[in-house]
Amino acid sequence: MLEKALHGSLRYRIWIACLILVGCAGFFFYLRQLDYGLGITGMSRDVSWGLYIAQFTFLVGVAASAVMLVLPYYLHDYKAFGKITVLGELLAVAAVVMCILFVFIDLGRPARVMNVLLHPQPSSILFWDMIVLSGYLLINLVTGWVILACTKKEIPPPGWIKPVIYLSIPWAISIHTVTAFIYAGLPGRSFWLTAIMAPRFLASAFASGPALLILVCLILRRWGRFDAGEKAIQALAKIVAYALAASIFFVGVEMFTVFYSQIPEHMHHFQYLFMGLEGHHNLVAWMWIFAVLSIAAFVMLILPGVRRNEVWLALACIAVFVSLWIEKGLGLVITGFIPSPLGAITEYHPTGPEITITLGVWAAGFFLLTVFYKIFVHVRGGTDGSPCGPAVDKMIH
Amino acid sequence: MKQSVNILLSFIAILAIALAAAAAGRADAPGWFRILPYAAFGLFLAGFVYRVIRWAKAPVPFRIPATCGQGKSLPWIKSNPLDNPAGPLGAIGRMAAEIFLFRSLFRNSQTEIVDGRPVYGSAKWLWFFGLMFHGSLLVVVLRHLRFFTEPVLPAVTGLSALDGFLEIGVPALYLSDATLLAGLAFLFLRRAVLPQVRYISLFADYFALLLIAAVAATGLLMRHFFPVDLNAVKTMAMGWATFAPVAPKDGSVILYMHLCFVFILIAWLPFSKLMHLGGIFMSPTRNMINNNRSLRHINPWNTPVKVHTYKEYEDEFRDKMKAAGLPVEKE
Amino acid sequence: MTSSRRDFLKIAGASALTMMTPAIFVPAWAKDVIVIPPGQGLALKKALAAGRWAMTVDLTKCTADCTDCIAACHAIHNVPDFGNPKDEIKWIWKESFASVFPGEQNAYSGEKLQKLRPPVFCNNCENPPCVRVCPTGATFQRPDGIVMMDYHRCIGCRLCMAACPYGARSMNYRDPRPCIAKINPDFPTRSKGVVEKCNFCEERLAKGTLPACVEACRQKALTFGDAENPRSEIRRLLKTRFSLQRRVHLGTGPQIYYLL
Amino acid sequence: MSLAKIPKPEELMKIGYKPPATAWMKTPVDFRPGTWSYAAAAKNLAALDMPNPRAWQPSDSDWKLPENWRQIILDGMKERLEKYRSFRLFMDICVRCGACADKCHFYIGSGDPKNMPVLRAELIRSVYRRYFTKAGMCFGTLAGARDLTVDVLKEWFYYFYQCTECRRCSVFCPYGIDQAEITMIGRELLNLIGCSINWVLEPAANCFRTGNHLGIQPGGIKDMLEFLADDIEDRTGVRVDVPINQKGADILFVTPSGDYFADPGTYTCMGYMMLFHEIGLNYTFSTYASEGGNFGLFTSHEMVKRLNAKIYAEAKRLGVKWILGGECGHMWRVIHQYMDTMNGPADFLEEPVSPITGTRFENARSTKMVHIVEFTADLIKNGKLKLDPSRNDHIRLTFHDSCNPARAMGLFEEPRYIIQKSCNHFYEMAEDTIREKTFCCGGGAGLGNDENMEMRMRGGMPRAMAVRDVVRKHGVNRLGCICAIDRVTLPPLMDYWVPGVTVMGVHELLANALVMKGEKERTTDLRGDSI
Amino acid sequence: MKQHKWGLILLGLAIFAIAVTFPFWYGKGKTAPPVLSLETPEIAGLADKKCVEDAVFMRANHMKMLQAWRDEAVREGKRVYTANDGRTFEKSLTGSCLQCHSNKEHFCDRCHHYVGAAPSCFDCHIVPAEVKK
Repeated sequence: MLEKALHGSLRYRIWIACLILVGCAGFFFYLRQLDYGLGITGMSRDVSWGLYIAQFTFLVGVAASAVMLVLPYYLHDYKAFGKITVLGELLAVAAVVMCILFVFIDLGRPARVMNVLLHPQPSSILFWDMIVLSGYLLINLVTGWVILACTKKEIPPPGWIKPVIYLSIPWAISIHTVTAFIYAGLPGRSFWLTAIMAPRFLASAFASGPALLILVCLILRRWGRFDAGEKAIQALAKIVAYALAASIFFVGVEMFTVFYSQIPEHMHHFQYLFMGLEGHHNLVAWMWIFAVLSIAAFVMLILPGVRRNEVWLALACIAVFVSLWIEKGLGLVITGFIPSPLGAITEYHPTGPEITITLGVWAAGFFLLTVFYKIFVHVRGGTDGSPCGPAVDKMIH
Repeated sequence: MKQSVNILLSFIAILAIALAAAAAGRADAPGWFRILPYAAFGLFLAGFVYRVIRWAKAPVPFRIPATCGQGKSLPWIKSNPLDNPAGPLGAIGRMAAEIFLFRSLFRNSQTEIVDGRPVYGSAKWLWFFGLMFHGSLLVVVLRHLRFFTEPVLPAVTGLSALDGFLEIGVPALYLSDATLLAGLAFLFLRRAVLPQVRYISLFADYFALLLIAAVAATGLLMRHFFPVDLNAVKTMAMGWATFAPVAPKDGSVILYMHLCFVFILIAWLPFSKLMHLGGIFMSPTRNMINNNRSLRHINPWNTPVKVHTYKEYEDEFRDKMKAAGLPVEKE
Repeated sequence: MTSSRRDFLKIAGASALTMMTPAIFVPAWAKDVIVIPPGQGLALKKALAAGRWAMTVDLTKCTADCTDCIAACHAIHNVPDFGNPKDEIKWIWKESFASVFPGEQNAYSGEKLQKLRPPVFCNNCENPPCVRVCPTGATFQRPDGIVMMDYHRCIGCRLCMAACPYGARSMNYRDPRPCIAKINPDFPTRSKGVVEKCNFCEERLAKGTLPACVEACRQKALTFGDAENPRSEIRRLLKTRFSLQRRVHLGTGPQIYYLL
Repeated sequence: MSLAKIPKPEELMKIGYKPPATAWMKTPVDFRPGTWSYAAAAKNLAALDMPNPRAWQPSDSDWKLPENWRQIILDGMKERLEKYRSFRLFMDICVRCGACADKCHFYIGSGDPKNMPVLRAELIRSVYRRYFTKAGMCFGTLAGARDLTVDVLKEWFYYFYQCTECRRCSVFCPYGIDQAEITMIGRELLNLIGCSINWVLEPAANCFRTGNHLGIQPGGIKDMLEFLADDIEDRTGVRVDVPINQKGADILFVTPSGDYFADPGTYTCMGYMMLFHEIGLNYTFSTYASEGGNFGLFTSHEMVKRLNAKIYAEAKRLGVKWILGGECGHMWRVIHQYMDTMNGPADFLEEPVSPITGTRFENARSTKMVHIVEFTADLIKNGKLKLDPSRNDHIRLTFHDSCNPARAMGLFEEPRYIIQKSCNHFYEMAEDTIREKTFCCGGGAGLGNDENMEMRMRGGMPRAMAVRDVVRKHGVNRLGCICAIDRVTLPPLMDYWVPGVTVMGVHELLANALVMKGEKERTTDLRGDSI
Repeated sequence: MKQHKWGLILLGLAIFAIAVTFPFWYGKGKTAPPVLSLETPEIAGLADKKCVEDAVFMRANHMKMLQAWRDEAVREGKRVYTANDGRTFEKSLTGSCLQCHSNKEHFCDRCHHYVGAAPSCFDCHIVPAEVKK
């Protein structure tokens, strides 16, 4: 099936070329980083994690979101998702690959990455995160690919795939929970030291992932010869709406606890985020964009009339994705380090190379995603029975 | 099972070579190892050239490319220059894709009967592991140039550094060693386990895989478990390269085994199916241009044949032709 | 396991059957992490040993503007000076009292407290979060309490930096070697990409000398010793003096005691 | 007739892919009725001056071989090893990876391991190793070598006449090993001692004498073509000319004789005639070169050349400018890959230029023979034809790529272009079964006879099942093709596996849609079915 | 069209032959194998010129031994190595090995360069002689 990704329309080829270009730029700067060290990034002694780990955190959520398709379809027999569960699984694969890449490029000594396996430390959450992430990658790759292959062959999927799919449901929860535990279990970082870290992660995951899926479905419907079905898209939109509501609620809960208790150590981080602290307000504008976008998106999604409008839906989904990216991909990780345990405020400014490398990884992920979806659309298009006349027309210019 | 005998025999053959090498190592090998490398390499080179010349001597009387894509015909029809080359560039591209990317194997599918109908599934494992095995083998061979060049070529150093990028152990595990063995394991298991492939497999098929596996395994053992004095190994190798062979000093049994397997491999290669290394370049269905109708292909032995001429034909049917009102040459 | 590895070297060295020893079929890189049984280690005759190493810092003796301990430590450990705070590496440094002991000062604290610049370093915690989170065991705790960095094994994930509530750890964001003023050949430099921190001068303890900072302090403000030995000087000090530990409520069990 | 003898489709579908317990060298061939073709009649061997004419059948235990048959074969092998690089190379470089195994329609349909292309080739490779390689001479079975015995010879006969030379395996082989080449040499060797099948040699003998496979004499051809012209007039109200053996015509038209003598080929032939009339082409049929097909291809390279020589000879005699070829599969393999080399150069002809559109057929510059779908596609592209695709609305078509135009020429888009312009309901079959991966009809290479019917149905099964899928999915009722053998072998295949699907040539489809000058209002298609 | 394409085939064969005989004609290997210099004051001062273990073993195994030393010294705090003949050494590259072999360039590097080995030890560990320079 892989060969299907080698051919495509001009638009497809341009898109792929762009992704490869960005990927290559990222790779070039990664080589520079390998040569110079992580000092090429904006990370510092105080803010020792930056864009890379933040993207990782955000994308674990995107990956986990596949469960929002699998669960209704396989546990509750929600038929409308039948056509697109594979999309969710393949999205999870691409997202997990990006996660792994982001962790890898964040390593100071990438050549030693195998030490995690050679000297496993069960007390380390990162060790468990590696296990759940690679397991999740495998599960989704296998289920997505096997179901796709069976669709192409027009045969029912093999019996053993069902238990694997069921396994993927708790597994999806686990990847985000374990990732949240990386942060939530650190004694000195009061910003992360909260029991609702995992629920917060899950809530935002179930909003951002399906939002991306809706966007993909809208794109495929318009340009990709594949219609996921209005019912499926609307159901997804409702999932996004309520997950987003939960996500906003959780942030509110955190703020209440922090500001009503008035414990300075806990308050400082939120003050830095939303108001600025001691003249430092790098993230303030971003966070207010997050606040406005997420609430606006929630309103749009909760109103049936607006939600059913394709354009508004797309806008709302973009707003969800962007706002949660700000919240997870910028705010959550970086703010944990500001102020530092010694009360110092060191601002973090990602550098050009760092941003390029980050974009490069995103490009790699989207490359994978595009390839998967190209194959998906081909297989679906091939079996859904569209007459092949127009296809022939396209081949003859 | 009759076919299992071949597997058993090839294991025995490998074991016998290992024992012979061990014995040779004990019995003061130096003399041996002064002649053997040249003999093996000579056989390899001469055999290879001989086989290729032998093929080349047989002409290609007809132009028989197998076309796997739209041919070049009318200008407004998009042709597929790689799978159906219309010119030398296309043919070169096709060969390159075949040799470096295993293009044809990439097409592989798997047929099975499900619910009373044949279905064709994607089956790229053979392609994947085949490519992995061959690519790793190439890297391994190139890496060994460090023993044959002084000073070591920078490219070889770079390749080794890249290959040992993941710092697993000291000395670092070469990834190509691992992928080579993984590829071999796949190919061997596939041959031994799939009933159809086992049915068609000959002794030589298993032997070839096991021989290369033995080379790789002894190499790995030497690098990671029974270290040898690399200085002495290189001195020995450079001795060969400069035609001033010196016996390996303090050579270990494993080194002798490794060398023996290598010698047998390269000496046997030209006379075995491993000659597909050279043969693929010569395959007429792949390396020919599909320009049959636009450029005449010459058959050097275009033997004359007896044909039925129009004259003979008209002589037989003239009356009937006339009766039907068809024109004839001779009234 | 440990002794078998030493045997390997012995046997292998002695035997002409170099290549045929089955004992070495276990690759060195496949060995498990070795758990050191208590009471072992430090076999050198002159080595200093303890049940739990700890240090006291007498803030009444430590003067705010003195940096002898820092200079000695950084020189002996090849700590580079990159000249910018972003990539900075530091094993010991000085902070304001408020930063070191958040919550221990109040609006009416006297000038004496406000003026203090206590030296801070790795607390070599009894219950170190950095060891807990390290995915490779590059950071580990010795039986004598020293929290060690194995620079050979660190992958540079910096999870320990996030976990440390004291900001004691530094990352080599770039190659440190060119920025080391004077290299001490007896201690390795680090390579780019690994994390480092104060190690209680375990390499000096092994040779029977006290930590460099302790030796360097002209005010004799630093006392180093075995906290598990009731007759040790450090225990005497802790018994008689009022002491503070940094952020002790986090349960990390810091082993630097600040005497007031 | 033999349809009754072969098992029901459900029975046939029970295919076991588990290889037998005995090694293949020790598993003798079983001449089971329905799976092999009758031996060539003595008269046909004699008519073609071929050796050892006699009365025999493969099921006989005594094949009445010449005394020194082994020597003849080995000498023949030696000669061919020196004459064909392909043969020597393909004997040497196979690594038995098995990628070709499940690509062969006969293996898929029968499960007989010797129908895996790799093993089919090993049948002859084992003998090659025994007599032509040192390893085989020394180590025998261990080196995969074996003696040439009568049993081996029977195996050769059974399996080389159970290969349709479709080249599908070659597409997947990492070294491009082409089983068709090996089968062709294998058949040549068998022919050296008079072991051939009648369904190949009878058409070949006919063709040699009368110019066409069916042995139709000049008058018969004229009658048939006139009859088709009558039919055309009946359907369309237009009377078309039937130029035969006309000197001074611009173009010689050569098509398989099946097109004017057997349904449904006749409709395709009507299509050609209507098209040529409509565009006013100055062309001629020939009775001497009245056959495009060439059963020499299924006999020997020498026979290919003997039968093919007539086309250029006739073109020269009639003084045409160039040659146009009808829809046929193996005919085009011969014309595309052999004709110019064997019987060229055709320097007495002009480079083909369409007299209607002025298009120069660059790709046929040397051979001077143009494929009719290339010619027609060019006409449509240049707007020279008025087509009403709605006249084909009763047809729901799928298209079968014939092996030879697919894998020897790469002729994929031209027929599809014509189809797409001529009808509104066109559905492709599964992608693994079309274009270069197309499946054989099961009856090519001279195996399309009735006594071999079970094997034909087995070999055609993958093709038929792919048709069945589009029948179920899109209600397809018509199978298009551009091959005369297909038009003969596919109808029984469809009747057996997918009843209700009929077979047509692409030019029949075109002619249905072709709006002709002065035609009456059409109420039926060429077959007389109302539209 | 050309028939045999001898030109192409012979060219291919020539390229092949040149490629596989590369070590023979590359020819730079005439240099003698490196002589590892043992001429350091420390070694000269040794009564018994013997390495930690015997030289044959050290040549093949020193990297593994150093790795074992490394782990035992750093991770287990076991810093004394008792050699096969009973002598004891500190498990230290700088403290033991490089004390005798203070001429890294003429000892370590020569051989490492010769066999194309690129150990990363010296990225961190320091050759005392080099610092003094």
